[in-house]
Amino acid sequence: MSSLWEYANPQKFMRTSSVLLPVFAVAAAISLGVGLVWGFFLTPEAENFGSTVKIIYIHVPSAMMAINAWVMMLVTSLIWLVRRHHVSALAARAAAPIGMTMTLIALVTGAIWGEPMWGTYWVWDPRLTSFLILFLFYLGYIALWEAIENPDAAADLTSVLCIVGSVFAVLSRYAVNFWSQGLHQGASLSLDKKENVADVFYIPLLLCIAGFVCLFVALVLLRTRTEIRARRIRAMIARERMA
Amino acid sequence: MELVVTDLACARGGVPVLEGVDFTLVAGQALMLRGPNGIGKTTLLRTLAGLQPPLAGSVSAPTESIAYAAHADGLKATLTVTENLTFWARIFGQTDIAPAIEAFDLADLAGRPAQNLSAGQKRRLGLARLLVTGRPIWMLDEPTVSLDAASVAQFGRAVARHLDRGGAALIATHIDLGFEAGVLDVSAFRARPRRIDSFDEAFA
Amino acid sequence: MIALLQRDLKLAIRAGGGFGLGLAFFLIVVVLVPFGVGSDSGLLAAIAPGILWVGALLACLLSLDRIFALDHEDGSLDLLATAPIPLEGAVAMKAAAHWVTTGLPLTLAAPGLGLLLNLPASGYGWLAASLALGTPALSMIGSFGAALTVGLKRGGLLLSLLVLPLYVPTLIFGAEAVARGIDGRDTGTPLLMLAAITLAATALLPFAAAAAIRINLR
Amino acid sequence: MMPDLGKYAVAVLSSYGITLGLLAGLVALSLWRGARVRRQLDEVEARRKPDV
Repeated sequence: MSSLWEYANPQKFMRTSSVLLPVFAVAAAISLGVGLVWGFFLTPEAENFGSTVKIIYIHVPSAMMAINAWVMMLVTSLIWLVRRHHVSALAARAAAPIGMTMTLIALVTGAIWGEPMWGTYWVWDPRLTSFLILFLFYLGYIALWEAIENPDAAADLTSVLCIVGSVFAVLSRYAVNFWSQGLHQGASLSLDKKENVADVFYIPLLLCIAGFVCLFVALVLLRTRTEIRARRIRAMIARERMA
Repeated sequence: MELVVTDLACARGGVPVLEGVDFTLVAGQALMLRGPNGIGKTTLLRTLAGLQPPLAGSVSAPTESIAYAAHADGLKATLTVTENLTFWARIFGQTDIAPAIEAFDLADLAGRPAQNLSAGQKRRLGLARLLVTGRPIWMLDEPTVSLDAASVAQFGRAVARHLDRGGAALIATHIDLGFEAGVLDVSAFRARPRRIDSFDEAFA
Repeated sequence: MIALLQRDLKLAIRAGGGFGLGLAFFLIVVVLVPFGVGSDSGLLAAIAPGILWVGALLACLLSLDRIFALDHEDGSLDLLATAPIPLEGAVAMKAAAHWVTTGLPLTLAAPGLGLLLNLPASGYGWLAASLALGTPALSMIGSFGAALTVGLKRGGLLLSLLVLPLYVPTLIFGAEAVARGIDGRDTGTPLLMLAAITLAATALLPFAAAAAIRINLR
Repeated sequence: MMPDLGKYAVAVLSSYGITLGLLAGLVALSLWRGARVRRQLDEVEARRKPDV
């Protein structure tokens, strides 16, 4: 029997991840290092952005990972609810703080970029607003994990929250779009200029995206391993008390 | 009407506490659950009542035959005795609360809000609540907490009457309730701590 | 299930807190805003729809943790979970009772409080309509949050943290409907969206909430 | 070597600074908690050994 589900076995996961973790960590370090140095030192300024264009090397990848992390949590939550694989639930728990940090980075860099572009740190631009809401979702999700004593109940409840939250997050995105139109059509300096980004910026950007992905994977593996160990400690202490 | 429990294992907070629980409860029979604090009597009752899934084993009972009552009575302080009973009767699809009022000698208190009842009277009302569910198997968790001797005796007579009518009861208590009942010592089913050799067993 | 609705309403009336507290809180929020932003009636009129909606939302939030917590404490929830009526139905009924005791009075009181904030005359109808359409969703979403946190000792703050992001779409469409109504623009979309959120929440969230309660009772 | 960032120097540098700071913090925190949990697990495993 060789299927993907074998990796949901904690022991197998520990073995596999101990090999994969250094691979992804090194890959993340290399691609992030090269991408950021290339982007920061070796790319020209863009015509209408000036040197602020250098912010896209962190802003775009972090924004992508902020959303991808939530999507990953949604998938792993569903796997936990349907197939009861503990690794899946713990991976969702491990990913949440990473996603929250990515959201925070995207928000902060967006605001810093907004200051020279829009003349103010914060505009209630649909994208920025959506990310702020996403940040709140991450906060609530993590707080719920922390608040519940029984780990299986916590996994169940946070999974339900993640699913319901996903629906509402998508809904919020549309609501925010709808709401913000009326306020300022002028927020047209959308950050989504990838199509217009010239090739000189594109390759380091791709490198940085790859770097963020590898960093995310490495951190999820590391944190999931920690969570699995923590569960084992919990179980063993419980048995000690029984004996 | 029979409750058959076979090789049941149950967990509290993800940790197995009882395993290999086997017993049968038939109509007219009462069973006292005994065992030290924390052994898992409450966990066992909640598992049998269907409030939490068993780790292993099976519970077979006629559908919707079990009424579970924890330490709390499920009474609303501002509702009167009649209102409390009528509510639970309607939730459980019953219409007549007169037998319950009569069986627990509540007629004089019928119009009184639950908050003005004494502890013993409340307990009687809580028990009457079980009667209006119309369910034969009662599962009671420490039902005599805060009752004086007279109230305990009254409570015992009430359970005895329920047994006479073909009901059954599973009661976690250390007090002698004054009627004939079997004893089930839960400590015999205490889950043995197993060595955790592989990582996977941390997730049992 | 009607019995459950009747009981919860009766309890709210007897206890007093149910109706009065939310309304009083709503009134206080609305009264405090002018102290904070100044008494300029033009400014107040401009922010009135938003303030009224935010106030209604916060007032709604205030009583959420009592939806299931009281029944959990006195053991009623255990009995409800083993009752012949489906727990999903019980959740929907409790949310309905919450709406009748908070959302409905807020909807009725909002136009009166609109006066205090100088809400333009054309806005009153839209305010009432948007609140009537949107507050059921607030109660339903809130009962989901209450179900998630029912077993927790200090669930109140966590409940707010979980529920507030879920309230965002309702708030946006609700306040937008009123603002558009005042400007004489088309209010069809936001009102339809409000109705859609309420319908979808009522249809789906009871299942999620009942699942959460079962997990919490384990 | 340092590129001329012009009038946006503060914006660009602070963006990079904050990002690297946050990422470093996240990595450090993950590693620190990982090491701590690992140590605790070793302790618990060692405690169990005698009664094998």
